[in-house]
Amino acid sequence: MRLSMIVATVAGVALLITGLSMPWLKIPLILSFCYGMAALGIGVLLRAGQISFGHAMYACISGYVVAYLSSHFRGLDGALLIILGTLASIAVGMLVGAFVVRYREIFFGMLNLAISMVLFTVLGKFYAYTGGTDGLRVQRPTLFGFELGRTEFESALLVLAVILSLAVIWGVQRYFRSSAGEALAAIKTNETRLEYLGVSAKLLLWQGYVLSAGLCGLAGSLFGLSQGLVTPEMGYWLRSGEFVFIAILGGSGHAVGAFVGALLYEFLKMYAAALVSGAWQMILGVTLIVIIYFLPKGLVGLLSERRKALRGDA
Amino acid sequence: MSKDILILALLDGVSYAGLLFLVALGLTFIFGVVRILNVAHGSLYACGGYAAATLGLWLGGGSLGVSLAALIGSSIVVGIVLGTLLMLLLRRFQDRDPILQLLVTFGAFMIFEDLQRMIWGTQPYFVADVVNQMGTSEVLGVIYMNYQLLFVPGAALGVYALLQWFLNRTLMGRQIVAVTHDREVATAMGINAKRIAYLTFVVGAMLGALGGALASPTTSLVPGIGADMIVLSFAVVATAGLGQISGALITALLIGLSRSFCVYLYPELEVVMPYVIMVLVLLVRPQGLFTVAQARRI
Amino acid sequence: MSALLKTEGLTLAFGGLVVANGIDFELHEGERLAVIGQNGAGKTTFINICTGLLRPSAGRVEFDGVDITGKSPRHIVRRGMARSFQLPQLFLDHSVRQCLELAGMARQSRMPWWRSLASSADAREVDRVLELVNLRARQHEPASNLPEGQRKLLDVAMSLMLEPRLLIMDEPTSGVSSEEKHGVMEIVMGALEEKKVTAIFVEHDVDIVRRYATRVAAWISGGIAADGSPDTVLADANVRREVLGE
Amino acid sequence: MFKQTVLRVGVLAAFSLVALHGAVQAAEKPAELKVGITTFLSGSASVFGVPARDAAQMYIEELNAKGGIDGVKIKPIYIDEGVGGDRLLSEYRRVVQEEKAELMLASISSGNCNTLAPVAEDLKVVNLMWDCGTEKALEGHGYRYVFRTQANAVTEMVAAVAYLLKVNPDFKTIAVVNQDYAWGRDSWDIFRTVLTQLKPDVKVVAELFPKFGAPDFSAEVSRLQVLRPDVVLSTSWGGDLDTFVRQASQRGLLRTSKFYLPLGESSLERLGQTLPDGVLIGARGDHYFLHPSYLNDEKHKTFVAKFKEKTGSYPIYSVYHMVQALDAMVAAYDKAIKQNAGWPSKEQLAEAFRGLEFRGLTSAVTIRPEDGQGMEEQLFGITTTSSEHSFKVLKDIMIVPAEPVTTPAGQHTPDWLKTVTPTIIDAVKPAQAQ
Repeated sequence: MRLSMIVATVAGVALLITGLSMPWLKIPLILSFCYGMAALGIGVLLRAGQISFGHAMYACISGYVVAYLSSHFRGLDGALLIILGTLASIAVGMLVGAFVVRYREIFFGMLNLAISMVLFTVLGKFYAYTGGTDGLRVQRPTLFGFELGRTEFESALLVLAVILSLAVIWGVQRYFRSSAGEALAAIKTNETRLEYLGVSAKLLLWQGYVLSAGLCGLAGSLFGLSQGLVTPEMGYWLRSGEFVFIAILGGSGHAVGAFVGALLYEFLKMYAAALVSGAWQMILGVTLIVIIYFLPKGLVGLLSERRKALRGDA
Repeated sequence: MSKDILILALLDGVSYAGLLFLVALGLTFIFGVVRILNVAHGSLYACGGYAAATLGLWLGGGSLGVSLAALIGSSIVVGIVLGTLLMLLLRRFQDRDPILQLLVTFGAFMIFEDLQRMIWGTQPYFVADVVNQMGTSEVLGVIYMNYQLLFVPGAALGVYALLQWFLNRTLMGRQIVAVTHDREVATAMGINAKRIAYLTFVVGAMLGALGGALASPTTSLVPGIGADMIVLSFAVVATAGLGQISGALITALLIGLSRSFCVYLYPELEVVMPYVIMVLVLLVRPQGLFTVAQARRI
Repeated sequence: MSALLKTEGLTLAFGGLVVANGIDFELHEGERLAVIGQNGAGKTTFINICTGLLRPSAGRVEFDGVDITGKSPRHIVRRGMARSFQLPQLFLDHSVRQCLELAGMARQSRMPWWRSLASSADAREVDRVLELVNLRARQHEPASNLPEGQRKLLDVAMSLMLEPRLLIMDEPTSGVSSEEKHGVMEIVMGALEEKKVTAIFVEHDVDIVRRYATRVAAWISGGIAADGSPDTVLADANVRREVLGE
Repeated sequence: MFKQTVLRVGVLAAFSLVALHGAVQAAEKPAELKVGITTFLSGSASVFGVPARDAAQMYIEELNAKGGIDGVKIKPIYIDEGVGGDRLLSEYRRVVQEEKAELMLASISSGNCNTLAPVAEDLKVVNLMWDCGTEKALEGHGYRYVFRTQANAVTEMVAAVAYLLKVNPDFKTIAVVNQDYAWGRDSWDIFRTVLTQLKPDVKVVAELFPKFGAPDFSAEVSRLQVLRPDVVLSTSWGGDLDTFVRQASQRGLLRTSKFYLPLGESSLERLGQTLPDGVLIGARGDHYFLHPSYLNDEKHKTFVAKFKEKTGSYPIYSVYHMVQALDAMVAAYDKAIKQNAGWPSKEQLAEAFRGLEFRGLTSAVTIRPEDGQGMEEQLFGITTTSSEHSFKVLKDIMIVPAEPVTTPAGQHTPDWLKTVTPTIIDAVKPAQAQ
């Protein structure tokens, strides 16, 4: 795992440099990191054998919080906004989590979907407060006290995104290997046994759920800042589907997977849209099916297979 | 006035519920038998609609019988073609994690979305012959299309009755029921699960397509109608309890009515209604309204 | 001395079928109770009620003098009543060692977020239990690699990690080939002996019952038909006819 | 004292130098002129986006055949707005910064205009808002590089009120059924504000905002039939408008209430005979393939014929808007090239758009020098059955000039709307047939 962390860091820095040298790449890169974090959130749940088609909701919530604060309290610093946005998502996650952890598999996914759809429609409906489907503008805040122009601001965000992503990968990976994390994974294989060990599967899942909400929230607030706009689309079920898509693409075996998946996804989509505009969805769909068919464990699954093989030889 | 509104809202709700039920039915049916939540069901709805409209245009009006035949025929064809495709696709993923199976259908959905646009373009499609041929009738000074008021709900009930008959009275149907209850035992009893699965997909797909076909005379077919329909029918299915056919009927009514009442009383809430209902129901009855929970054997 | 486990008038029926018919029962510290009976006699149901998986429609269960009727398995386990299963309930994606480590953490009812499982679990305890059930050699393999016999052992071992006062085993040797059976029982009983654990085990094999049980209870259609020393119960005509099918 | 004068002179000198410098340095002619065009190629708004794309292709082919702009060929790069706001932004950046597009046409969606305008400003690339409506995208921003080559929502809606009161002055009740998104809400806000001001006795009996892309309006239609408003307004478009109008007409609502569809022009051909005669229709601009004043105008006539031949249908307003934007582009380049005796830098190009007067397929449009807002006439008409078309056409076509119905430069729309007076009704004049 040490090795993978080093690799991730190197990759992150490399991306950072390319991003800073090619301005047009900044946004797609920032987006990929956002999607990576969100997908990692889904990945946490996947480890517990659960799937959510509503987690875009948490990205949406923090995004709106950031947008609202940025325009109503101009003084607030970007860093603070990110934290507050994430906290908001975590808070909602704690609340919603308390309900949904009673459900499993498709019902778990369905309930999340339904709740997110409620949020989505409400955001679209209460035009006066939420700006309706046009959403809210995010006023560009100071970042760590600096007034920044768009380009500098985006560079700064990119740096921030890379750092946060690495931190998140490291932290979440630790969690996966910790007692709580391993026990979470045990929910997937045998919840009954957990109960018969005197462990509350609900509590474990709740922790995982809050973590995943937090990750999506972090992604959402970064996303909002980089876009300068938040819309209900951020919380539509198709967006949640994308998160799941990416999580599966990358695989939930290792925290880094989500980010690999996100990068692949973002650029696949970008070039699919640029080259064969009008068929990008199809290309993505085919990719998804092919990946599931050949790499059910996702791209990191591939890596771990390799490692096993090597160990076998040695 | 209020009494009138009650009646009118009821009528509106019923006509909408009919459509909703037909779409949800296919979804819940497929899930009940093969335990796959088919996201591509939305595409079936869309394709059914487009196919019906195209056929209608091609026939260019004609008698009521012809137009009805067009609606039903097209949905049967779409059902067989797409149902087979889906089944062939999912067969490759038979023994995989249900989550992965669900995602495969999600991928299929994305593919169908673009296929639709390639085949039928982006201009709204619409053929209204049937509706005009069926005429209108007046209730409390409000004019209704017989098509929406009588035919669609009627068709929904008809299909429901037909399906019930098929499941309870025919050998094939009984086998399907057996599989839904316990696939191990059923297969042990020598039921050909493969054949059942195939049949299920085709029937389910037909129902989805029929929903689209019946919607096509009153609604415009545009890119992306599938995406909204699928979440809505998810709501119905999950609220009713996955695999619950009669449950879906009642839930569709519930949602249809709540929606139409909202339009009269508090329009802003109209769209949120189905999901609010779903959340509330699932909070009270985790398995959905009409499912009986069964314990896991250890 | 007071009973470790005590039930009064336990009653439960699924539809028409009565699976627990007013069962009164007591178990004392240090006993090795073998439960025998035909399939469907209500043995597993009895266990499920005692361990909190099923709620009786009437009657009460007491463990160590405390009423635990209708409490969740989790609470009951925490009180010191563990169970193993007819179909081994393992964490198949985890390694053999991890399964025990998780059980160990559960025992301490701590699930830290940060320290790795391996470093926070009590390694010596895990090693000891691995020794007891001699799974040491395979400790790093995924639990899914184990053959049925060893799965049974791991299942029991996980319960042992909980250091229970009472261990209820549902057919510990079913699905184990008859030559392995005695091996498995040797190991399990050795472990119980060493840890001073009172035990109930459901068993079909009369030799095993004779060899390891200090007491036998025969179940017939949801009730206890005979209860006492192995010799007396196994000699009981009714039991011979109804249970042993002779 | 003396010091100050020196200082002042110095500063002046410096400024003039800078100015001069700015004036003389012209960019050199590129091998080809890359133009980024955002339009909906997927999603429900592709009803507008795809025809507009076709129009752009047609236009650019012809232009290049004629040697392009000052010998420079145009290379269009189409961007799908349907991929969603975030990806659109990335793609926009890519086209400007990687592909080095000199000019951007964006976009159809008001939301996207709001997002992209500040970006264009930061990237210092000239951006033509070629179809989006919201006045908020320009008003009060004082952009240097962003212009709109057609009218905005204010012009369109105020004109719409003026027309309604002109042709149908005495009605008591009105109901609205709009799509539930920014355009649907904003357009109604403007309309209601002005209407209640010019005609305080009007009663708004229902405000319905069914979900975007709703498949069924039966409940809405029933409700309207109960209320029986004199006028039913809907600024919806595309599939939503078609569905609503069809269900309404099938249920005879169009017989009991007067329908008013300010964006109806874009649906006329699709709706065929569904619409009865006598429905009030708007065109979002003065675009209509049977515009009396340009019926026999060579440019317009040939274009309509070509477009019909290429796509099989008649041009709708988004098509006109696209052509209009491209014509503006050509006009601006010509102007800039004349002024600077050479290929213009981006700054010079931007300058050229200020106060630019140009003509698309219909009446000439001026871009206001102060805020870069296009001043475009508005066309309205009444549906009638036609002998040579299988669908309804417009008769009694009226034109509303832009000036009296548009927020004056520098003013705040909400404030200005309160000052609108009935005089605007007199500004509505029948279109002159030529």
